[in-house]
Amino acid sequence: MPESKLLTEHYHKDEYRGLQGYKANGGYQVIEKAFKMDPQKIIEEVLNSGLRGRGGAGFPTGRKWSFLPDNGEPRYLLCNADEGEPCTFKDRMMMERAPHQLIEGMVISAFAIKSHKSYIYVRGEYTESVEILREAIKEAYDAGYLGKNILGSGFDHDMDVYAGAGAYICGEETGMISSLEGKKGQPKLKPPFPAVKGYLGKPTIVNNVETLAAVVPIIKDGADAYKKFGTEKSTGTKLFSVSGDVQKPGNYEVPLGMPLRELIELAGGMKPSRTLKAVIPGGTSAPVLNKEEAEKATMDYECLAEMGSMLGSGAVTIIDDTRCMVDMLHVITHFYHHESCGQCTPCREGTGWLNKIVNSIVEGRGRLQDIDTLCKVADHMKGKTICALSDAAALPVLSFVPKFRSEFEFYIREGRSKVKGTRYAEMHA
Amino acid sequence: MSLVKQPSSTSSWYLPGIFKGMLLTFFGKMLKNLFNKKDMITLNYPEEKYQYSPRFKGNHVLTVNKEGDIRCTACMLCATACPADCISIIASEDEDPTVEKYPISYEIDILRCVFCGMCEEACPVDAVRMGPEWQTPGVNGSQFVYDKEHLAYRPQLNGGKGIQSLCEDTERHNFGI
Amino acid sequence: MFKLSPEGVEFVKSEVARYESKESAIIPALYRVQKENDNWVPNEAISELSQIMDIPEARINEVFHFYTMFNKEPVGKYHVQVCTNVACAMAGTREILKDLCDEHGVKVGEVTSDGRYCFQNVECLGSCGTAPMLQINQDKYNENLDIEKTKQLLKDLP
Amino acid sequence: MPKCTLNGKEIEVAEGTTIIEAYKKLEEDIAHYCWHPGLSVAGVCRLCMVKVEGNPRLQIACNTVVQDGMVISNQDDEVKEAVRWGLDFHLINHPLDCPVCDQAGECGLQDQYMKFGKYDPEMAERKVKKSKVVDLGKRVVLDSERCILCSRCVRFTEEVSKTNELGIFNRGDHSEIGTYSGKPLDNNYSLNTVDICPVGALTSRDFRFKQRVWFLNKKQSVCTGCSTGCNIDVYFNKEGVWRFKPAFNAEVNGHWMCDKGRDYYANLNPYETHVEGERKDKKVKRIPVRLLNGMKGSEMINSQDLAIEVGQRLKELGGEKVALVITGQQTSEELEAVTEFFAKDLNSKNVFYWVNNKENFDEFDGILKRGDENPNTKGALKTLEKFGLNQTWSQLTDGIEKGHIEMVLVLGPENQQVYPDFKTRVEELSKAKTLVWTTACLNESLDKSNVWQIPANTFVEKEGTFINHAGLEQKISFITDLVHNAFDGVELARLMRGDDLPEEERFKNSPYKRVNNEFTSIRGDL
Repeated sequence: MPESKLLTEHYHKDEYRGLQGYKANGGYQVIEKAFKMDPQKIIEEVLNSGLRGRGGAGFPTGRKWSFLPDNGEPRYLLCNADEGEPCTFKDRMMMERAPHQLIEGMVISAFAIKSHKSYIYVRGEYTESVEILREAIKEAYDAGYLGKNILGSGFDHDMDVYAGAGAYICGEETGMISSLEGKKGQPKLKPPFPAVKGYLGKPTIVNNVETLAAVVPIIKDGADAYKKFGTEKSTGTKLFSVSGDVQKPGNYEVPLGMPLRELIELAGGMKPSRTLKAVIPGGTSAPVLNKEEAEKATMDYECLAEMGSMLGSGAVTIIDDTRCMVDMLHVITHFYHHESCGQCTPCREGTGWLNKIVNSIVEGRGRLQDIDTLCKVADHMKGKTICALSDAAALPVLSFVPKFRSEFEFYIREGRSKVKGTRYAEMHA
Repeated sequence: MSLVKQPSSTSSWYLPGIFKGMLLTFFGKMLKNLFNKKDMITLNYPEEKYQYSPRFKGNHVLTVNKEGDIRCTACMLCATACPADCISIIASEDEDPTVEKYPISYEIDILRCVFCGMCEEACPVDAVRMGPEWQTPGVNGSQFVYDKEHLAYRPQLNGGKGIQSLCEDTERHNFGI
Repeated sequence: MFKLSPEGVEFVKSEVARYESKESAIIPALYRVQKENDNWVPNEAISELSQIMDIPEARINEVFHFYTMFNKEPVGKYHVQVCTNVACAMAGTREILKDLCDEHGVKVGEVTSDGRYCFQNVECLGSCGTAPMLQINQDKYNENLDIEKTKQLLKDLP
Repeated sequence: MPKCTLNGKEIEVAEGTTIIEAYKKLEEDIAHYCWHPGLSVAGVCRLCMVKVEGNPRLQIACNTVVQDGMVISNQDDEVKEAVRWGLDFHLINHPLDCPVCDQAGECGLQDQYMKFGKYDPEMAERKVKKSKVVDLGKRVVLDSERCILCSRCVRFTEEVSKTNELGIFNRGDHSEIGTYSGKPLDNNYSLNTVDICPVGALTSRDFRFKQRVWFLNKKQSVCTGCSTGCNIDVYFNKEGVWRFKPAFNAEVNGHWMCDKGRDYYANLNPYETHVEGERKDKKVKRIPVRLLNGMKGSEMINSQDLAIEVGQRLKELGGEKVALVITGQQTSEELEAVTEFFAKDLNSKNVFYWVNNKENFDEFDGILKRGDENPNTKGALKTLEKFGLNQTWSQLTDGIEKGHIEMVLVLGPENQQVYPDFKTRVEELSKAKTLVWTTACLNESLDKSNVWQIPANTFVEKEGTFINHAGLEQKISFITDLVHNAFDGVELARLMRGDDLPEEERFKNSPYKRVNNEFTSIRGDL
């Protein structure tokens, strides 16, 4: 199966970044079509298309939009561009290659949900993306695609870019709202959900960059045309960030439901004389797939859920046979320990505990019962906290340890890695 | 378990028993001790004193830490456990945040003490022990209230240097517990 | 003693007016302080911001300590942030980081004696397809590196 | 009114009630740390887990509103397991310093671990080290290691005191409660953060290490610091009173009280304890604070005899030559009894009302503290009204000046600190031939040859009624006796009238029967 470039068709062109180039390649035409439609019709169209959130949770976008209460309060549209999930780099490409596509998608979405103010929350490290987006928004204001009475439709919309400052948790929608409100980026208690009480207590819709951009082709050709891509339940195309041990890592836009094997082929296949060992299919918080599972997996929401994993943000990390899984888990637990916001106890203490246990194992101080303790701790972190970070930290442990238990046991008994044959120094301080 | 014998009809005759006892005293013990002084089991107290085992529950000792300071953290668990209410402690703040709390006054009223050893059991840091000393002489009432100085640094305890506690905080801190 | 420049104060005030809640301006304000003070935020800047923005110090301090991109201590002229998350670690950034530290005789997070570099491991920067990568200060990413290229890159810095 | 079933018991609650509130109403056990009835919901400790039938995920009781027909349980094995582990997560980085910790005995971690704990810790790694013994302000000491980050104190400074000094800095398991360096926690409500801290992270600088809490008893009373009349728990033992804590009363003070009110406890104890000397040579010194017996000038005299003598002298002089001064610091019963003695028995109109700082009376800080620092101003006014007395202060001073008034009895204020004019009034009144002053605490200005001092009971040693600023009558009860020879106004009136005052009756409620020749640690020669 080849790539299906619904969103990324013109990404290779440099001029696509600017307003002129974007318009020359068919940009800002859908917006005119959308303004002639009834906002409710747009929501229905998005609902029909089966578009699901591309940020990680995979919640149907149209459903989310329909939760907004009709109480006359101002509504906010927030674009979640805090791409923090390790191994994900699709949003950065989208913002840097086609900022106007995002703006167009956002204006259409805002029109649909009758929001007059939107923010793009970009993670702080993406300084280049922030600059490009600011430039693009300025162009869009000048060309009348933003501001008062857009294209004479009577619809007003303002857009701003807000740069975060380095916190994975701000990728969680309520965490992002807290951060945008100028507080620590700690997730908020749900209920109330953001669609009811979000940014500054007002109804708020938070969508991922890719989701908002995907609204453009859906409105352009209609839901049915979009549904032709992908499987019955996972419709459309998705950008996969393929990284790790493949020959050509990068972003690939393919229809959902593509076999993982083919995706690896698309990314140039495995490196010479190496074989596949495991795949993390949806960012580090998705449970790892071993070789057998990876060969059977297709990249859609249902198949991966059936295998006990998830599509997540679409960050596919390919791990080959030269990698030590203990070391991989060490990196992952360190990450979650570093990023836990510290609000809920199970996550705050649990992520630290997990990291310390794995650290002990890596440094050769492990005990065999630590393997069970790891699983027990992770098990009791799951589903006990406000947001999903605790689950995200627990799931890798709960998949790495049982699936590669022999490697862990070998490391503890011998004090060295089964694959590498050595003990890791404390280089990952 | 030993059974107490009920008085029988023969035991109500006292005289044979008395004579039996006399025989044991004169011939069994007195003559033996007269000619064999070594095995004599009585002592010439106070010239001779019996050495009890170190586990004897005698007079209290406050242990010291490596620096020679009193180990007690003034948690007052001994005072709480004491059934005779004979321990009184006044706690104070220590400048060292790892120590935090120590007793400025630790007094045991030895005349009230029933030597039950509950204080020793209650102590979480091996700060108070009961030692093999058992004499509690004194010439007036105030000498029976042992203060911190006496409990930790009396000459009998390592020549006034005090007895080392088995439970050191520094070790606990080093292990990160 | 750090003091925000008059333009900086103006900037902070304009940011306060820009967003619906004045607290939203804390992050941009801290970025501004960081920019004006050699890439780190001194503690006394918090009370200055508190006065300008009329927000309690503790609220600003909470935000300041929560986010990793605000440096709490001096980080040298070039704050070299090496990603050591999964993809980059697989591509060998941990070895690169160790090499850099050894070469300059510092530990991770320490500033070199000449005040030029500070090497820091950071979590995923979102450039995994082009690993190994690093970011210097808040500039553009440097991607597809190896040890030689990294050393050359540092040498080429002004 | 939704109905729900909690652990098999049916209960009907008001609309919008959360599950945890329903549990509290039923007085069922439920583990929790971050939830506090007086603060907003944080939902971070994750301990109040309950199973709601029909919901696959465990819910937190503090953020789930009861809906009609809900079947809720926290006796489920799944819930118990979650709570056990939740507690373990709280404890893995908590230090093992209960012996040193001042909270031991009233600690949430200790209490809840006994009830819900796991009892087989599996943590074998190093604990996170944080700062210990940090002074957050004048009154509050922080130990970050003990902190479980429930955020109650932070929410308190945000929502109740609105001073925003505290914050949680850093993230993950390095999070620490703290203040910004230039802004310490110094508001007048700071000690409430110590009360609501479920662990020993925040402790009171004043109470720290003075007593272990299990040596203390508590009884409820009313704070006399101002006319708000906050309900308080008085913590006391044989040696005296050690602290006040607020007691919940929705009508008066809610869950809180001010620091100034708490400070007052020290004035009640007969002796003040001082620690003197450097580190190792610290010694404890006790200085008397209260008046322990009657004083006739500089001559010590049994207080009962003195009171009887005063009564006789007053009767001898008769109505016009005597005067009574009252304040808003006594209970209504005392004021009434003594005033009645003057108005009826002596037939005197000379009853005067001593007002301290009238200009501040209407001040209010918006939370609890009021400018009128007497607990019973309304009661005093009511008493005067009852006997139809309305003399002005100048009539008293004139009377003394001109020699009409020869003897003055002053029911002295219990809390002398809130009477800035104390010294001048003593000067003024001691121009009379004899000045009788009932006082609880010692005061230098009373050491005059014509001043007779009668020791008075403080509010913990008497029963009575205070009427607060809003006219609410609050009863106080006898708590403990601290000064044996002191009486309250009712007893004084009886003695002055010449009635008996049997010992047994005076101390019938005393928790500590005083026995002669009691062994104490300071026994001296046998």
